[in-house]
Amino acid sequence: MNKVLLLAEILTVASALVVGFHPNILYASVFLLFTFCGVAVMFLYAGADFLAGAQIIIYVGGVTILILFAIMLTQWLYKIKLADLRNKMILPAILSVAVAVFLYRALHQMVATLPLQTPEALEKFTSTPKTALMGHALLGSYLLPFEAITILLLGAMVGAVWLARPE
Amino acid sequence: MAQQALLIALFPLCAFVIQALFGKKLPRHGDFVSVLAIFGSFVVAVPIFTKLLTQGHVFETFQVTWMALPGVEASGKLNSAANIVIGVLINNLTAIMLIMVTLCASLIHLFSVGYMHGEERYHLFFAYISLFSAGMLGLVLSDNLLTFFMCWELMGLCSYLLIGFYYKKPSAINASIKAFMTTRVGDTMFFLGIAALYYVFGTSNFMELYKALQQGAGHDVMIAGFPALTFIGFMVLMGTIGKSAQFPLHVWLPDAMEGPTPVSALIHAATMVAAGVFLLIRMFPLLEASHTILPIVAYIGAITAFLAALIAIVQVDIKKVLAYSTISQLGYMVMGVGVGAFAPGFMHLITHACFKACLFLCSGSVIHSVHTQDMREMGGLKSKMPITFATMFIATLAISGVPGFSGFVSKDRILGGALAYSMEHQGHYLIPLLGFATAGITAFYMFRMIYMTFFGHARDEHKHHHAHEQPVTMTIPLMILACLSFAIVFAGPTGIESIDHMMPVKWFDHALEGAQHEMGIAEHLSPEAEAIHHHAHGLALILSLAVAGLGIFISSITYLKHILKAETLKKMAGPVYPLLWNKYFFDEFYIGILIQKGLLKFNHFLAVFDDKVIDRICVDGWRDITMGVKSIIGRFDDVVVDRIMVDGTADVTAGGGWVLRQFQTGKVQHYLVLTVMVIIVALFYANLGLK
Amino acid sequence: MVQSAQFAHSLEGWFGLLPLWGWAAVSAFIVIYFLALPFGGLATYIERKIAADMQDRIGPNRVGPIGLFQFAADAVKMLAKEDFIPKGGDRFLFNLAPLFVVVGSCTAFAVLPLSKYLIGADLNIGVVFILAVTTLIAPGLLLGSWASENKWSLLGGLRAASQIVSYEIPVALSILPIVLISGSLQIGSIVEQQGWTVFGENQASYHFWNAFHNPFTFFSMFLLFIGGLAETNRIPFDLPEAESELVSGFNTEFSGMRFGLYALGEFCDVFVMSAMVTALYLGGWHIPFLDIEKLGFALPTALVAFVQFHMFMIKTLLVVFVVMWLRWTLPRLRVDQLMGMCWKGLLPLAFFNILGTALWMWVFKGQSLMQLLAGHG
Amino acid sequence: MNHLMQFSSSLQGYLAVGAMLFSLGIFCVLTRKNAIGILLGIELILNAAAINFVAFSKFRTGLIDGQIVALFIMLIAAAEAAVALAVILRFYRLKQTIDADEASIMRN
Amino acid sequence: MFPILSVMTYIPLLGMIVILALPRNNPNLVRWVAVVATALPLALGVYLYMHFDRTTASMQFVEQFDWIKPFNIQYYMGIDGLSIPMVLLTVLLSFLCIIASWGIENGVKGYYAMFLFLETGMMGVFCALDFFLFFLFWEIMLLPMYFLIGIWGGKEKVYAAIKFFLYTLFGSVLMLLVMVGMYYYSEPHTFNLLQLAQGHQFVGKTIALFGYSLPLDKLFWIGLFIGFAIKVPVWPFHTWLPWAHVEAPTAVSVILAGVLLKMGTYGILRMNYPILPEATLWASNFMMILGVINILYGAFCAMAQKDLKKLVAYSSVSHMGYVIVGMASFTTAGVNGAVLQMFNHGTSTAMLFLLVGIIYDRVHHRWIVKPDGSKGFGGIASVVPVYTGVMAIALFASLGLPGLSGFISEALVFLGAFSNPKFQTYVVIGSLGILLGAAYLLWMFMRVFLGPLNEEHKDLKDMNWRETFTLIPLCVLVIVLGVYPMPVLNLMGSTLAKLLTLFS
Repeated sequence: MNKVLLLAEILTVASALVVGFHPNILYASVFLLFTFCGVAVMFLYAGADFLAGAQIIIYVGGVTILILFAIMLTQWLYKIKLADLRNKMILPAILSVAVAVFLYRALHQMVATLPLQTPEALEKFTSTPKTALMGHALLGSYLLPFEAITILLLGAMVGAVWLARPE
Repeated sequence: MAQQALLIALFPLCAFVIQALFGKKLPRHGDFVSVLAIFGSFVVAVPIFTKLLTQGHVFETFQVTWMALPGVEASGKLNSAANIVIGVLINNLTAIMLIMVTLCASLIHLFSVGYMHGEERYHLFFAYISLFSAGMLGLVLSDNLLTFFMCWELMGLCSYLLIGFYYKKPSAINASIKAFMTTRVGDTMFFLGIAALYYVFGTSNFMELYKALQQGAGHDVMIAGFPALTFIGFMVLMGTIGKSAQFPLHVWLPDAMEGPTPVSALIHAATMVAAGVFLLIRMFPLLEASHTILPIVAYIGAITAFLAALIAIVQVDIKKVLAYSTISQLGYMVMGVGVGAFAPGFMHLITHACFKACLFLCSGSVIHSVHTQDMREMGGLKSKMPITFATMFIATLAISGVPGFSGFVSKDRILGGALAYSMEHQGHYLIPLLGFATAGITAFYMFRMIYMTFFGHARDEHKHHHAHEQPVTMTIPLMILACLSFAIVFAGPTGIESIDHMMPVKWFDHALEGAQHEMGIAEHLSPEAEAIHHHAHGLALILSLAVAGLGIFISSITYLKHILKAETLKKMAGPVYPLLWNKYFFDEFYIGILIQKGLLKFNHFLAVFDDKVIDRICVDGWRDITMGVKSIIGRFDDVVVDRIMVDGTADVTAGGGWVLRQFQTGKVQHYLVLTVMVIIVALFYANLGLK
Repeated sequence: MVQSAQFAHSLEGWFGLLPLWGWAAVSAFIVIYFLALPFGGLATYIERKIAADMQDRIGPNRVGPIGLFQFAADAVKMLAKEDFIPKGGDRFLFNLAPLFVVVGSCTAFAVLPLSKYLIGADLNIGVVFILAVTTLIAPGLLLGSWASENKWSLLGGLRAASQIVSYEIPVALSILPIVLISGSLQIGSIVEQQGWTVFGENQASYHFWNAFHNPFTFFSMFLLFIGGLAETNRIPFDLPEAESELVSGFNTEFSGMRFGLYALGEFCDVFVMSAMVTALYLGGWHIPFLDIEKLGFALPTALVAFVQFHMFMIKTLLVVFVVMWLRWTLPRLRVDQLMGMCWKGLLPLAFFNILGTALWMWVFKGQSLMQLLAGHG
Repeated sequence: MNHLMQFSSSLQGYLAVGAMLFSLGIFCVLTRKNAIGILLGIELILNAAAINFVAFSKFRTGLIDGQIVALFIMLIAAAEAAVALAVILRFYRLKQTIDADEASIMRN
Repeated sequence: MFPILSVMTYIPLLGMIVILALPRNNPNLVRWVAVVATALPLALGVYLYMHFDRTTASMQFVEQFDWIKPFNIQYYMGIDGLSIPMVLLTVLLSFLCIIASWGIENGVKGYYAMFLFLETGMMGVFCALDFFLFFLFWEIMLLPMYFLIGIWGGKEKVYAAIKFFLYTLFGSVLMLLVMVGMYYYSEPHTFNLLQLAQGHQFVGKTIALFGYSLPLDKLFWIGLFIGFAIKVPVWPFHTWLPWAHVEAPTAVSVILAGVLLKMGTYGILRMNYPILPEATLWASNFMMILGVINILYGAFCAMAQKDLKKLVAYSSVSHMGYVIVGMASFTTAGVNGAVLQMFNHGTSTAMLFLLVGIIYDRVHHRWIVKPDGSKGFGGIASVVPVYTGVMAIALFASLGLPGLSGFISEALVFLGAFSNPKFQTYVVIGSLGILLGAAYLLWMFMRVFLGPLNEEHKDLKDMNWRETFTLIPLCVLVIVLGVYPMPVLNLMGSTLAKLLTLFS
């Protein structure tokens, strides 16, 4: 079991590396897709079954497609400028490594001091179907944020259509 | 009956509405609507009159609350004391006025059908004249001064509209506005009188007024420094002066002849101008109560009668002659009221209405026939227009005071009253003097008119050739009105018993006695006064016959026989002739000096004052002051506060800003780098905090 | 669930032979080689036969009896063809793209409820899973079209992607009424609830086919079907490969087995969509008005599975037939009509259906039309 | 290997992946000239956050609140992507480029 | 209870919002929306008229609730006999003006939006019973007026608009001071007009200003009076009026003269009279003098005008003088007449302005006598008979001809004022105004409509159906109220009777 998870994590991180470093933005976005898939698997193993499905539908079916679209609409076929990494990469590299290190260290330290769930509870949590729970939570205690998100989505949709409309 | 009597005024009013809205689309442009309406009024008025004839007295009232104005008493309760109540009053005066007005109006309507045929705004003419009839009849029916005034003004409007009927003629519209404005001077004062009456008596109802006066109310009230009754009386008199074209507001009536002739006949001879006299008669108790007003009334009437008669001598326009004669005759009536002979005054009102309407219609007939109003272009029409001539001659005889005709009866009684008045009140000899002189002059100029129009040879062959008698719809009214010019119709005491006894019925006098009784002025003369009156009336009869005969005689030798040349008379008059020709320069004074030199200049000055002084200086001046202060403070502000203090701060800030702006590249990623650095610092400190 | 667990339990003994990933590989092998590939191949044959019938032709008739092995011949031809990659094209993506399509459509087979006892994995998010994995097709088409270095391809790819993304919404929304009714995303239980027997033992809890649950679901089924057609780029929604405009759309530059993969993916997708319609609306494996497990005597589980499997396949293939039938019946839509139909037609209707179903559930306390007729309201 | 597997399925494993995704996202955001590239980085960052939420939801609370938040993150990411790409398309139409450095003034 | 007053007030505001959201390229849609947004309040106004209780003097259709609690500010709307004629006038004229504005071609959206906003302000002023609310609406009304004159006006529109704005603002500042003062000195602190009117709160109190101890109520009275007098306008604060009227577009002039001027007198009757009765009595002589000056000054100035619209504008000054005179008389007839005159002047002057606007639309000038001394018009009665007829009605109504509405109110004013012995001399002087009113109007009529036709205008078109439609209701009102004024008089009787108890 853990092997699949490990593979997924490796896939995630590896394709994220490609996203970060590949000069061709199209490749970057294709590997972003893999990252998303990997994250979906990680979700699955974290007991978030519905979330995993949603991750695929939204990111792969939505966001990635959108990004690919945007790339193809803006980088027209015969003047491809896909290689677009900056020359100065040292500072960003240092910064991001520093972030990773500090962040992980902080979290790690913090987690070490926190009480965690027992393995049995973890097992039980993982095997419980979450769809119904999430549905009740969304329409129950999280109703307000849910509605807010709805309005946000509507606004984003209208705004996007308005922005992208032909003159 | 009082409620039904309202129909008399409502018929013409409905006719007006129909005519004004749909007249143009009706067959014959709807003239039949107006004619039928006024005949309907006549038909309704007849039973009232017959009741008067048979019973000798009518009295009916009918009242409604028109405006409810809740007032508050000291206790806080609402009351209706301030309500305005209007209604109908039918008494003897009303009955006689009604029959006279409806009859004259009906005949004149009928005449108009022929006279106005083919005019451009035919339907509007009938609309206006219907409205006028409604106004006049409403005025007669009113039992209070407020509706009286409303109808009064409504008539003024119709007069304005009808004088200006030929609105493309500048002279006509000038005349119309002159008529309206001149009468409105009187009207405004009249309205103040009504307001004062309201203040003093709390009502404007005639009957209540009479009652209050009998109880002696109003004697101790002062208004604007005058005794209230005098104030009211004077204001009412001013109304009459305006409406009945009395001196000094008589100037509009001759000009009003610019209107169509039927209008002159109806409005400016028979009814509206007489309404002023009717007002005086209605208000007679009040005038009498104030003591100071009646002499003024008498003098105004006498002066008007005399001055107007003089002007009439020199007029060559047939309608102008009649117009001045109207003013003169109205002067008689006013004089009659002023000397206390209000019954003869009222009688003269009625008789004058009939014969003057007849005269105007005859002149209309003549004008319609020869297409000119200038008597110098007429002459010798006697044979061409026999009916017109006959009827006009009868009316002339009536106005000249020839015995046997109605004018003689009424005029003679007024003159008798005047003579009696001067005998009773020493020093007022001018009143009968002017009265008798006027009687002679009247006979003179009326016969002058007849001679110039109908006798002699034709002065304008062309016009004479085309002259012809009028159709029957126009001659019938002439004949009816001529019939009414006979004395027999108004048979009443002439002051000479032998003649009085010959009269079969004394309905008019009975009716007026009743009216006097209602007003509370049915005084019984003392034996001495009775004697004086007898004496005066006898004397007046002789004198009036003499002056009338003299007038006719001079007229005949001058204009019929040409023994005396008119030119000679003119030379004899000397400077008087130009004075008369220019109507004593009243118009020049009013228009040239009062209005153009005075009012308009003042207006212009005030408008400029408003624009330049109040607006530019007082109002916009603040702007200039503000601007001045602004520039001073602004300079200070600019240099010291702004440049040094404020901009100094700004410079410092700007310097700092320049430094910071170097980070502000507008490039997203630069910002992100900074953000991430901050995150790292935060995380770094978070890490430091960890054990 | 219980039956499924029993079946799994009966197989438990066998599990030890291979590690899990081994089992996964085996089942994948089975799915692909025994289900997907034959279906894909046969489908091309059937389609050509149907087309021929409809056009009054004979169709394939040379290879095998009545041309039955034509698909095998085609497969051989494809395999043998030169593997051609356009010169300016992107080699990596060109290779990768068809795989997305095949993976996307074939993975969905894993949760198709062929029978109560024959489900690859009866996930509790089964429906979402199908929707999720089939979305992989869109990037596959898009990347493939881009990698072809061809304007027509790119236009086709863009059209395909936009079409799929758009029509995914009505598809998902027309599944929602079913979720409302069954209260589950698990395909097995959704199908199970659609059982119905005339004998009435389970009428209180089972409610016949969802298509006839209420009027709204009936319409919903058509929405799902239309949306499925569009998602699979079938006529009348085959704009991405409109030959009269774009030569052959996104797969213009593909040849040989790569083209074969695209074709296979497409046919598999058609099958998956048809299976979804069947499972969600047409009662899945159930025989109409009959529950072979409630006959009063127990049948062997294998027989039950066999019968159910065939029932399911009959229904699904009928739907597939309709798809093919439509192909030769309807003309192609314009792009604006296509989008307009989605956003202005299907989407509001789908919402209307959801609302209607919810109202139905509320008013009739979840009873289906059939249950109401049978007097269980 | 076992140790690695153990680590990978623990909370720390998730956190490590999250942190790496986060930093790679930041790196991506900082180094791409292309506006869409920046967007890619942002998506990575958001995913990293979602991973952390989901992980804590499982290992720390045992409730689904973390998953709810992760769901919200996804939705917001979708909305953000839609708007951002619309903006980018518009920008492209305006300037014929999507170089993020060109977008340095606040008017056209 | 249905909040009918608020609904009437805010429907135009809603209409404004809708109009702002409409596309710019469809002016007819905008116009129709505006028609609807004014027709609804008109319909509700008819409802109000039918259901108004004429027997009581208390507030009706009241809406009252706390608005800004810490300062005791209430949202308090209601109408009594004093405000309902004004409310009816407002809704009627607004509706007609929207229709009369059909010819506006540029900036239709903005114009109608502003107009509707203006109606909200006007309605609010007449309905508000809380001083704070009143002041708010008062200021709200100012803003659209400024833009309406400043954008859609004539040649000197900017000057006129700024003048109007600053002038009125000056008054508003005084009003604001008084408002704050009243709040501060009332016990308990309140802005409620009805509470302020109870108990003669400000009598005998003094306030120290610049080292002088001044009587509070008189100071308040003067402040309020100036604030309102500017709006009336009372001489010498009237000079904004000719400018604003002349430069404003037709419909705005109508509203300005028909409704806005009434706000001044309404304000005096609503605030000065009931809240500061002692001070009002103290100042009555002064008011009377100002009223008489207004009558005469306006009339004299009107006679000198060469611009038709300016003439009508000055006639408004003159006619508002009657209102002041009637108010200051403290008699039943006088005060009733004053309020009736407010209504009647609203209808008759609206007619005049509409008519002037109609002819201006046709020939683009309004000169009675052109600046070069030639005739501007002349004899146009023969080409536009219907127009002339309607003009004649408006004119005679304005100059107070019996049978038309103007007479009734003028008559009541004079009857009332004369009944107060203090003022008889003023009335005698003021009556000259009747004469002058007839003079300038008829003179104008003569020069414009009568006489030989000026050949320049021989192709003049008569009124079209839309213009006729705007004028017919006013015509009918003028005639009906001239014959039988009770429909309006009985609305106000009880209220005014109660008001007058303060002065008896």
